[in-house]
Amino acid sequence: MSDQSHRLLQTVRRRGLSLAAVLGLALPLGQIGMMPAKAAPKGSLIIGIDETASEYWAEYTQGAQDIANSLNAKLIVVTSNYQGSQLLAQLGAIFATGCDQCALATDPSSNAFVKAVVHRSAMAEVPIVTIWNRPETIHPWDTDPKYWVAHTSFDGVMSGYYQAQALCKALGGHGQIAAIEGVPSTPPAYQRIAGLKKALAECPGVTLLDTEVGDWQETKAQDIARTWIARYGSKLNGIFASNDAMARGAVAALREKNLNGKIPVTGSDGSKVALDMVKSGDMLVTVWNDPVLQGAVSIAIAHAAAVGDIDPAKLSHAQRDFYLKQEVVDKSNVDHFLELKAHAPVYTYAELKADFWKDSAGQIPVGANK
Amino acid sequence: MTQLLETRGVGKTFGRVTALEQMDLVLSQGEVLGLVGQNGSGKSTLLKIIGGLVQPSSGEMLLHGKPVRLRSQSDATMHGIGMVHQEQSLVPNLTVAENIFLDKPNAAKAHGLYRWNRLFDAAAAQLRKIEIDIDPRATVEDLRFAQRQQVELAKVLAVEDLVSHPPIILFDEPTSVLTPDEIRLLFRQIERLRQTAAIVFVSHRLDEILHISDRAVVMTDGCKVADEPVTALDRESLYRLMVGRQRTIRAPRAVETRPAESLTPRLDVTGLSTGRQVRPATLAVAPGEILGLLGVQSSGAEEFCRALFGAEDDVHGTIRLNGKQISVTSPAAAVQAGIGYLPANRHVEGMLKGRTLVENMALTFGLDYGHRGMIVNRRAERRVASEWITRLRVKTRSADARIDDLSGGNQQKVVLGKWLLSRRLQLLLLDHPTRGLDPGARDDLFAVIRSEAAKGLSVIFIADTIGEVLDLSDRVIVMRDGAMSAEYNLNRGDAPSEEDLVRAMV
Amino acid sequence: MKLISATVAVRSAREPDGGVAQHLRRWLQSLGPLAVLIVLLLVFEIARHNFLTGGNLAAIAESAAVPVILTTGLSFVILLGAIDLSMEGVMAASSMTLSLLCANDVNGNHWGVWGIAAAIGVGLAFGLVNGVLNTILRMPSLIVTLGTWFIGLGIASILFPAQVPTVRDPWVLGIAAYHIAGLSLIVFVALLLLLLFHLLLHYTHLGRMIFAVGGAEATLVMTGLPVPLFKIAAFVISGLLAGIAGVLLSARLGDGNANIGDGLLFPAVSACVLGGTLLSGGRGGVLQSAIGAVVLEVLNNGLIQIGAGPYVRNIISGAVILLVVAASGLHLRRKLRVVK
Amino acid sequence: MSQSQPADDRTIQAKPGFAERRAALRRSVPLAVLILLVGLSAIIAPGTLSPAALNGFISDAAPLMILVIGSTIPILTGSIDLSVAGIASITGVMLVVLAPIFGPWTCIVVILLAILFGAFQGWLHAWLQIPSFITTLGTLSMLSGLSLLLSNATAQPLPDSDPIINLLGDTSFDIPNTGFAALALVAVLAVVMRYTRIGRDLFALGAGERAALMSGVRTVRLRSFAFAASAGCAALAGLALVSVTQFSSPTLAGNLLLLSIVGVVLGGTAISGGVGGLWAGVIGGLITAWLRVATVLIGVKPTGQYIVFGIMALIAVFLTTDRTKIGIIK
Repeated sequence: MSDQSHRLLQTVRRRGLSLAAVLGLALPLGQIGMMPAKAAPKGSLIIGIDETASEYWAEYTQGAQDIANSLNAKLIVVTSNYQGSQLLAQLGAIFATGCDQCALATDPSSNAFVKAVVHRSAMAEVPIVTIWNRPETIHPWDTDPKYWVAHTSFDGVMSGYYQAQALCKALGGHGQIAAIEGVPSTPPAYQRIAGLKKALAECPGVTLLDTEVGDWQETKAQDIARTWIARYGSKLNGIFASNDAMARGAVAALREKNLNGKIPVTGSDGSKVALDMVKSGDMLVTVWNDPVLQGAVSIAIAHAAAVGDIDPAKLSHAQRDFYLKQEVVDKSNVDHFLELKAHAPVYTYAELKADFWKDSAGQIPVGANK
Repeated sequence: MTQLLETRGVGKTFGRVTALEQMDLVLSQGEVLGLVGQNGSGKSTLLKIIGGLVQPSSGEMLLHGKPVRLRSQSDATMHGIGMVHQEQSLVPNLTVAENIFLDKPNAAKAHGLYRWNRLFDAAAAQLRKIEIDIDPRATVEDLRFAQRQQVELAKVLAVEDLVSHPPIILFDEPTSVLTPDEIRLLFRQIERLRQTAAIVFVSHRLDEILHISDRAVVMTDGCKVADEPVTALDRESLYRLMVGRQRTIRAPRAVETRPAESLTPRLDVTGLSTGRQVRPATLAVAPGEILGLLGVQSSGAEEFCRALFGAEDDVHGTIRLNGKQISVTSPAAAVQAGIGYLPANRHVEGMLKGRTLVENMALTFGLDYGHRGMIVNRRAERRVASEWITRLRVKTRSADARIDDLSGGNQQKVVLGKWLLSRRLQLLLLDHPTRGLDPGARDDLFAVIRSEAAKGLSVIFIADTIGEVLDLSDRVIVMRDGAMSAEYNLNRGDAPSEEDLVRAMV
Repeated sequence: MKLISATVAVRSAREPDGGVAQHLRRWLQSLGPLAVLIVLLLVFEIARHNFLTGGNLAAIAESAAVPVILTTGLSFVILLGAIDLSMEGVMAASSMTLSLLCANDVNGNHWGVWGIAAAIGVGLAFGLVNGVLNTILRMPSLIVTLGTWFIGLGIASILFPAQVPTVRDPWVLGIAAYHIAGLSLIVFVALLLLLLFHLLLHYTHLGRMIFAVGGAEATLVMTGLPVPLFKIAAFVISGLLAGIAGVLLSARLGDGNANIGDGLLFPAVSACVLGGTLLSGGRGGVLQSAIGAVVLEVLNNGLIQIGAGPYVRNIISGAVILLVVAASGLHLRRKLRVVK
Repeated sequence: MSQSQPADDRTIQAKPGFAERRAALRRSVPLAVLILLVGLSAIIAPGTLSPAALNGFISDAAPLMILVIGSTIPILTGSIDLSVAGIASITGVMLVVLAPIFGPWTCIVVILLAILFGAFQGWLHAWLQIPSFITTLGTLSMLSGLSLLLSNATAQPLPDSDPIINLLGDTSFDIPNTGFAALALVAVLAVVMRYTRIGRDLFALGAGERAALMSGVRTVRLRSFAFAASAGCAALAGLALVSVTQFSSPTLAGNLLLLSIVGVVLGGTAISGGVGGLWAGVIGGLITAWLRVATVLIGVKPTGQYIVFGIMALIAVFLTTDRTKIGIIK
């Protein structure tokens, strides 16, 4: 390269540096501005979520925020992006600065990290409530029982069972359906499939054509559904999707062939879009898991343990390892839930404190997380 | 004769280094200017400045009496200045046509849209002009080297049509990689251009300079030390002007010192053939013998050497080193057996770019100076490397300089040093060792090779010129089409004339 | 004559024979991937008899459309000898932009076509940033695009409103809904883009220069051609097409999704290499890459058809990629060949 | 082709040690960046440097650091190994699967298996001359499929009796043993790289493969070694990871692949090969691990973390890449 253009590059690069630096500093500062950086103040509430760009986690955060507001405590949100190692590292960073009377409610992102996360929290003497993920073999009362206050989840088996039953009814007792499964290593995924099988056992007319893994993802579910439609054609009478996102994907695939509404699709979670589709008839049913409630309850219990409102040692197993209630949403009751979506109740610590387990659906049965 | 180009006090400094000082040069239509000088004498810098590749840091350039600033090569092209590069400057994965017009505008490329057929026609015209028969549609990497060289030439000569005034053509050591026929073609083109253009011709081959140019300019250390018509010069005077010292005449060889037959040959090859060279070759080399190989490009001399070094695919035949049969499946195996190879393309196959001299030299045999040949001993390596750096007269600041910072000649010396610092080297293959070296550096190289041979190292040597072969070898073998066509034992005094050799080659 | 010293020139390690034979070989090599495709189709047809039905082929076409667009863009960068990893992030960002600017159920925007333009513009901007960082600031493309990948995801998650934004815009939804001959518009858009950029690559100065950069960048620089511009252009094309892909996918889903591009990058890279667009640059083209993409889709579809589980599918497709690449490169094996 | 000016003899005497001093300066940049980062976050969030905090950081950073050190080795030769995270994940799975058979020796067996696999992969890449990018991409896909199959896609508890895992999970002098493991690894590799032929040949390969080949470097063997080493490190990283989680999972190492590449480059190792080294790997690993938590330390709100990480990484790379030795940037 000629030395002139070389020198030119040099200068341009020097400019580039300053440019990059400005860019690089400006943006983060903008971000920091929104949330003053301090060591976590006394009584902070910490929640760990899997991703920010998700309706479910946004509502979960909302629930926790309600409690934080009612206590006017600070809410610290940690995002794992489904990476347990990342969650650990970030929690470590927060606990590093010391955290008095802090409380943690988190999804450990996968069964594998539950023990590590609980342990890390216990080391920092921060009470922790876990959601969704818990290996069958460990429980709050047998692992760091002083700090692992509770584990709470939604009953995947029931969810799958409800969906399948609805399909069975819709198909008038016989037909062939296919199921899209979530990330296989997560309990809800195999629980919901288990529920499906349980229901089909009671509904011999309906048979399971095929099962594919959609990793909870809309796009993957869409490709799978499209392939099925091509492969089974009229033999496919219904689609069981393990969550609403994948149900959306399935419906989108059906829409391409104008089959939406004609082939019933079920999902779970009770997301806004799913509710709309239930209303419009594109979806048969979804199962309402209230993330706002889940967020509020889980962080509230953790906080209660932190400030001594409850003593983990005195809690029963049913109180430390329980399902939250969930409901089936179909055309008949969808409006009620759309209303709930639009104006979610604002939870306060005070009212939850009256009975943290008001919305419990009972203890998680042994073997549920196998 | 009208004056085309003039440089007034043109100088160039890289950082704190002056590569060219106060160069005044006049170039007129219809003349061929021979430009000579040692590596690093600044002649290539001068050429680059005229060719637009480098911008002078002082002085000015006048084209037809009007000052010009050439910002890039294509800029120079637009002014009718073309440059034939030592290494080809073609884009391998483009077509011939695209390459010819790479740096030039053409109606067929107007508005950034290609009209392929018109482009091909235009290219065909250019190729026809210099009597070359190559399909302009062909992809360059599919062409034979010779063809590519011709495309390169066509590309440069196409500047003729670009300007109304006579063009200026620069040749930067064009012959160093050409066969006699190709050189003849090149010279024919130069003769043709002579009428209309001004030509600068750079070469290390003094007789070429004397043959083709009207005027010779000699440079040393960035300055012009002579500018005379060639009629006033001869090889010796030119050499003296360049190197600044008398030519070291080859020490008269003691005839019949080592009758090769008397002892087991160092190397004994029978029926060696490669994927490309079907005709098997057979020869033997005695310990301490320097065997010169001569042949035109297709003769298979390089294939033979590279096959010996395990660098050729599907090789057949038997190779015996000191009577013991070896199989050189890879260069590593060859090195293990004690065979070294000085590649012709030192930039790609010889040197580790960005590494220091020591790192380069210690790469292959450094461990021989370590503990039990297993554990690296950097101090020892450094010592040995430094010894060789002085022995080879490598001009460098320190043994820790990056090899890229050295001039071609010194780089070559370092690469040679990599092999010579071995204690167990049996056979050294030199593939065009003097390519791009100035006579001074070449003599240093030859001196060291001779002394090593005297210590018993066997050498096979593919020469750039017949002169070199006669200069260095004990025995000369001429190859044609992969087979030996003639053999002369210089020690026995049967010195062939250049005609004999050339006849045996083609 | 006497004065001309006889010389022996060393030539590139392997001398091509030149002329027709060479052209023929090149042509045959380019057919390799196509052969693989055909073999796969036949294998699956034999394994499952209703594989080559119109319905299933249509399904393959639908799911191949977006990967083809992505590989087309990626090819331009790979032809440089560089790499662009940012597409997943770009798609996330453009999908969010689209769904928030077009008529949707979370805010009052209804930019319509301009929303589409904006989303595509986002992709273009990413390409520009990648190109500038790579050429002007001289940072390796691999790491630059890795960084912008994260940034793209970040922008998506910042834009994400409390709930999944459902697209209501008829224009956008129309792209996926409107069918011609049983194929959605998306397929035809993909074909159009493929053709367009094939022409760009082969009939314009820019295209040929991008191709040339992969062959001999230094030579072009020496010649004084604006190489940085060519490179930036290649990155911009890649970003642009990633943006378009984001738009099409959201149109198909009918909503904005930050994970819309998940798991599309590595298949795209594999597709390019499968098709014969070598990572070393200067080889192949958009058509070859497209074939590679189709091969992967056929493989995926076929494996689902014969009921191979998702885990087995990973293993098989990985093996197939290795096999095909190895087989297609076998005739190039040389002792001195350098492959990194 | 280097873009530096063809200098001549007098160039050499003219600039004494200039190039060396600049190179030395450049090499120290990554360390400076690391110190800067740590310093900044210490100011913003005091207490980050408390012993407890640092210990937590070490046990979080160790796996990543080991992974980075491993991936550095193939990259030195100009190749790249995308399968490291996949290997780290499958390590845990294998641990559970093989424990019944090999008992206390399982860890050793698993690491050996990984090394074998790496060697095979390197050989595949070098001997069949398949680009490493695509080779390891293929094996990555196969590995993830395999680990899902073997684990039936569920997280399983480790055999709690495994001595090596327990050792790794433990602390000595209140410092996590994984940290020591990383140091030991660096020490061993450093000795190999400095005092055996391997190290020298690795760099030679990166600096100019054809030249190295023509100087008798056994490239295929060397590549096999490079990939074996990176696979071995990946396995060790996997062990370090499970020693913390006490559970295996087919997706344990997840996105550590991207982080490890970032880490390698942040340390100042050139993707094009030949420039960098183990030390660079260590620094790069630490910087990356720090960047991962920095977003939390300085209190970036969750939605902004991706962007901030991306931009910080880009700036760090911009500062740490040594362009002087790289001719053409791809």
